[in-house]
Amino acid sequence: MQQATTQSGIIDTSYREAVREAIRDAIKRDERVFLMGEDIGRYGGCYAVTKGLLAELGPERIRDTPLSESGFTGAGIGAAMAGMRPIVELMTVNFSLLALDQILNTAATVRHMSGNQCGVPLVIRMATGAGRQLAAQHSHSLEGWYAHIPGLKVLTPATLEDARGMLWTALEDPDPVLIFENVMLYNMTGKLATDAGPVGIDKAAVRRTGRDISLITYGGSLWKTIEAATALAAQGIEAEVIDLRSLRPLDDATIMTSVTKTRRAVIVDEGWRSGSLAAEVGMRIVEQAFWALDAPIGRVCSEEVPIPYPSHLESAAIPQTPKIVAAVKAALGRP
Amino acid sequence: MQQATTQSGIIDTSYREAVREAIRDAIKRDERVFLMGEDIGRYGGCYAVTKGLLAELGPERIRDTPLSESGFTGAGIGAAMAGMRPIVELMTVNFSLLALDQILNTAATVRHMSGNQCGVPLVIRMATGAGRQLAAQHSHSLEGWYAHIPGLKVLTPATLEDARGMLWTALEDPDPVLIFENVMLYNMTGKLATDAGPVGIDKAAVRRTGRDISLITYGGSLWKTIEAATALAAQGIEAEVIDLRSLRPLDDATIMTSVTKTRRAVIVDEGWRSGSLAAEVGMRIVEQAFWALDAPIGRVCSEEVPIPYPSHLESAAIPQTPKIVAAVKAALGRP
Amino acid sequence: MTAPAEKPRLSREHMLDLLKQMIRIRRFEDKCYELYTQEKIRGFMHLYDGEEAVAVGIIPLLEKRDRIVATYREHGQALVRGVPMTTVMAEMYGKQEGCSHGRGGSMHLFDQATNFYGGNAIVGGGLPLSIGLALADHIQRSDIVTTCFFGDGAVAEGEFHESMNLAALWGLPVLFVCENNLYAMGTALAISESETNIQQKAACYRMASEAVDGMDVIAVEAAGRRAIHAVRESGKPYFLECRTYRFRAHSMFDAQLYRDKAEVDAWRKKGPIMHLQGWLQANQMIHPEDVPHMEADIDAEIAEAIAFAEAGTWEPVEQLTRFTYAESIFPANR
Amino acid sequence: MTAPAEKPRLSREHMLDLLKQMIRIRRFEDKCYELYTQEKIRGFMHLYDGEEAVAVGIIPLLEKRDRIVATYREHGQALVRGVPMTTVMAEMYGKQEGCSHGRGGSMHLFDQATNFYGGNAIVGGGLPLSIGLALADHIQRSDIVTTCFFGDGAVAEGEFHESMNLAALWGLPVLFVCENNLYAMGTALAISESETNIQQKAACYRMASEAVDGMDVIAVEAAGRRAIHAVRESGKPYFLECRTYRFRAHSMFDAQLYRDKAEVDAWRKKGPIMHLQGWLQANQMIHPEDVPHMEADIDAEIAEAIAFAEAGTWEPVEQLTRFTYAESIFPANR
Ligand SMILES: Cc1ncc(C[n+]2csc(CCOP(=O)(O)OP(=O)(O)O)c2C)c(N)n1
Ligand SMILES: Cc1ncc(C[n+]2csc(CCOP(=O)(O)OP(=O)(O)O)c2C)c(N)n1
Ligand SMILES: [Mg+2]
Ligand SMILES: [Mg+2]
Repeated sequence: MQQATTQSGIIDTSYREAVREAIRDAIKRDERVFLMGEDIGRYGGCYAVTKGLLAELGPERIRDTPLSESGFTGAGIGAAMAGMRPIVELMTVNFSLLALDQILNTAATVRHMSGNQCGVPLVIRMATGAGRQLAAQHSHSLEGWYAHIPGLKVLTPATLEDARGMLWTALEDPDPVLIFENVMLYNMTGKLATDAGPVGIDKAAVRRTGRDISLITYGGSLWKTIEAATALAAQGIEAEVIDLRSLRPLDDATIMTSVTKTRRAVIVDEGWRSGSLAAEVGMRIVEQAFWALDAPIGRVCSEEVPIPYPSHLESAAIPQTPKIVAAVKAALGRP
Repeated sequence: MQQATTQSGIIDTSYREAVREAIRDAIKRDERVFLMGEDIGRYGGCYAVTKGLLAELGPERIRDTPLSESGFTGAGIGAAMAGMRPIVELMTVNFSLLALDQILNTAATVRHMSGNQCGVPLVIRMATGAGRQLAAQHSHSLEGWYAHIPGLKVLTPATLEDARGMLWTALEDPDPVLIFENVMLYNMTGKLATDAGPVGIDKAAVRRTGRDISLITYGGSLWKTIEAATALAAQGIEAEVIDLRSLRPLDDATIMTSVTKTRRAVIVDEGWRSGSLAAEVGMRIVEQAFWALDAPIGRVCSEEVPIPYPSHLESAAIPQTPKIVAAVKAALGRP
Repeated sequence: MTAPAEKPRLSREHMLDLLKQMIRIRRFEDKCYELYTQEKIRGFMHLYDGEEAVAVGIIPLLEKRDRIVATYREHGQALVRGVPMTTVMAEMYGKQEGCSHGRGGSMHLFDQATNFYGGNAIVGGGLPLSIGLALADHIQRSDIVTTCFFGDGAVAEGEFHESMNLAALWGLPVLFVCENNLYAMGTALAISESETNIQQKAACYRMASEAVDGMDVIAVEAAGRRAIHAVRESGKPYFLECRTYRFRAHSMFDAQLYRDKAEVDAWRKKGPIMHLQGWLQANQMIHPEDVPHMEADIDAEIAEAIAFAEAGTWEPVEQLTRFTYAESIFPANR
Repeated sequence: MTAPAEKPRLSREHMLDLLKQMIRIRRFEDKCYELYTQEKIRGFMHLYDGEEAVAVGIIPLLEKRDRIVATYREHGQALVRGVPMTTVMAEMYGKQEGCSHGRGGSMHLFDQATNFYGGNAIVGGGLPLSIGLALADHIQRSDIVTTCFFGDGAVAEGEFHESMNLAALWGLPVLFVCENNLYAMGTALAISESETNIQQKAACYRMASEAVDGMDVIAVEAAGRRAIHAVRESGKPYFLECRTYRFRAHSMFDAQLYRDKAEVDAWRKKGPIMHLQGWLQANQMIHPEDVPHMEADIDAEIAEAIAFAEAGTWEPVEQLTRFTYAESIFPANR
């Protein structure tokens, strides 16, 4: 979001570059780490995230795979069980459906079924979200859906720091971690410390403090929500913005602290409304902070429709800043 | 639940037989209908649901498939698009993960992507649920998870009438319908009218009326919930029990009418708690009936663990009557 | 163009028609490229440049009642099949006059009138679908042929394997057409398959097969005729590998780091349009004015398609959730 | 039992050992059957009855460092590999002394100490896993061999295809052992595969292969030795089809409507135990007291295993959510 001026210890970079740097760093740091997926090497990654890495790190660390999502995801699971620290790139969440058997029936269950003998320290990265007019088969936002599955952890880096820092922490985790990168963030630019490194993954972050309402969100919707908060501030409404960062486990404490303070909440989530992560967050608030609420919780989710191709319909299908503003006003009973 | 005595117009039957009769009836009624799946023919069905049907109806109507979940589910989609009315049996929800690409990326999207030119009048049946000590890979309850997907409808017959009647209605639907049969219900016996036939699928059913609290549930949990309601009645608590019947779409009106009356709700759902259908139902109550609530909504779901093999742990992992009773008392602030 | 005769037709008229159809696709797509840079067309767009002989060689051989399943690289298939260029273009604009009501875009051209069951953006995703279409025809004892197009990359997918086995096992009337353009995005065949001879996969399932030079429309047509005849007569599947090449980038986001310009140039010399034009010249079957005439016709058609698309209307946003379910059932979704 | 010598060993001692291992599995499972009817063992249970020569012929040839991936029909594999019968039995009881802490049951025997990566209840689900284990070894340039067992039914799954291609493409040290017992539940091979010769599938991926009489433990062992040697030396995959038969029902819920008793009886006559015993008798390599001695030993071991399982403890219900995540990370889950 800033011009390119470099000052000591701070660089101008992009989300894409931050992810790339995280991968490069992890591979250089630990010889057990390698990246595997479709078109990550010779092609340079479908969103150019891994461009240049094959030349730099070689084909054993940057392994191009055939179109065999179940096969190479399972291969990542097995390699993790045998002591490696693989990163599987599933290109986009849309194709991850082909690997769901391996993810749910193997990765998420093996530790349990084996009575704790076999862990799966695997990281699976994939792009998620709509916004590029890719239509109904290429625009899913299923990160909240994956968060239903015990045995998995689900991360949604929304900032440059998290894009840079979550991967290594995930690789150090003894259990399978899914990282969802929102496609609309890859081009986001900004400043990052040259020594930016691993970040914690167990706490949600308060990205903006406010007293009037809690806006709870993650991933690509974070920036729309911050924009909404800014617009609301101009109207005298001070919204607190929480970036969940991890969808499984959820950091209930941060959510409840905020809601207990503001007494109102709107959840913003790019998943389809019914059965959304927003419903889970809302339900937890009801379970844990019901008596603190001064108004019904609101949610801004995707409409119940496969994502259409035309720009105006796609935009209308997913959360947007004006809708968030409207939901906040509704929650506050403001016109 | 009753002895075998036949009176005019009423038969003693089981859930298994009711499903079988529904299949037989559909196939005889409409020459476009056929059933396809693993071991439905020569083997007689993994839960003996389809026993005898191959001999009676022949291999074109009762088509044994290889172990190719994605392949034959896609084949069902294509056949439906070409004018047939296939019933695909996915044996159990556990194996449906292998077919998720076809279900989500094709069945649920084709009508939309084609601008309404291609519909998929397909019914997919599968067994769901835990309780038979089948351990972590064979005990999923993912019907609520599937209900997240626009383009699909999701049914959960819990009674003999619904086991008998939902299939035909689903087959008449122009869109893909998933029917989840809880494995613990197959042996359930009871009385059914000899002329039992198609039932509506758009309304939830109030299975017990009560004034003190609404218990909202579906599928295998219905009977545990009714048991809990009976136990509560003995203690002077009159619970209303709602059987959702359809998880997508949800019948909000019936839920809100009940909650508005009782002012309290507990949702019982065999899915894992986080991201459960129970969260969605709870959130809808918050959105639509918040001001009617006298207490936080409760939920009784499965614990966040892959289902363990031993009986005592499996039982503890999924909803049980005492837990429902306890949740109701908590919601009512009773000791 | 529905001529199921058994012998190759080498009449001047027919040859010129094949040429024209290829040029029609090429020029249409060249225009699409331009429109993409003008942001009239958005999303992912995959051009067929270099592969035209495959669609043109096969699709005109099909009967009206036959069915087609294609991939996201399906403009050529749609045009040859007879989906009007106007509605194809309007679809790529996202206008409601588009062949998929604007909902699908470039990757999801559908047309019920010509039994065109879509572009499919999931690699391999159309294969199980084609099995089902053919299963319906098999059960109904019709002689309809379902032709399923897919790329070399799809061959590594489990869905390919399951579909091949089901088709062969159940004896279903599917013509599998593998458009082997040697790359799946940036992944060369040898990076993707332990056995790079794709035709041989068919034998693994006891399926009849043939491989053909996919740059030679006459050869494709001859092979297509044999294949379709075989499927229609036997009711059994057939596998046709068309060896071809894509001259342009995979999609509009592809720096083509994975192949040399020299390789592309070498293939360009074998281009299907050039190839046929050269053959016609060598055999004195083409007049100097033929191609300019064709181009003029085609350009007029393209201009009309663009005008149609430009004049098309955006679907009102109030209708957003339409087509999620059939409307008669969910009136609330209108 | 770790004898990677290259020549078949036909010594009396070795032959008797093979016989004993087969009888050990058989008698163990006969007992399991009994315990199932007594409801000591619950859930799904799949017996190996008739197929013992496969596990016994192959697994003893593996080194300690080698890895095994099995299916839900894996009691035999676990026992031969050296997972103690006590902990296997305790697992089937669901006691926390079981080899998977009681969490897995019959279908999920795991044992890190012997690199036994589990029973897997998803047909074909173990195949991609085995690719990954072997990939780790390949990257680390070790000579470890991963042996992956699976049934004829798994061959129709997409995961089979993807795994075969990846193994061959990347040159991974996997020994694929297909236990072809002619049925997948009630589905005969011809109902499942257009090409019923399973060995031939390997060639489709350019993978070395062999088919062997899976009822003849000596033949299996000879083939297994060739196969393991090939994998270890080349680092490349190898496919071994063992043609066998299951004498009992698929699981404890199977009325066996899909096959004749006569067929089962005919196969029983070729049973691996009978077969070897007959061969040993014909070659005067067995004494009349040998088998009774073995049986006595085995029965004592089984009795001990049952006693161990009976004495085992139920995991406290407070620990229900353990093992969902590593405990160091989620102390709250303890
Ligand atoms: C299941 C799936 N995985 C990955 C992708 C991303 N993707 C789109 S096209 C493509 C390459 C496909 O190559 P091929 O089948 O040879 O067809 P071609 O593009 O060469 O015509 C890939 C990897 C996808 N669309 N679907
Ligand atoms: C993916 C999947 N689909 C279906 C099943 C149900 N099922 C369990 S075993 C089995 C048959 C498998 O046959 P095969 O691979 O030949 O092994 P066998 O049982 O004969 O040893 C089936 C269909 C399953 N466990 N997994
Ligand atoms: Mg290609
Ligand atoms: Mg078998």
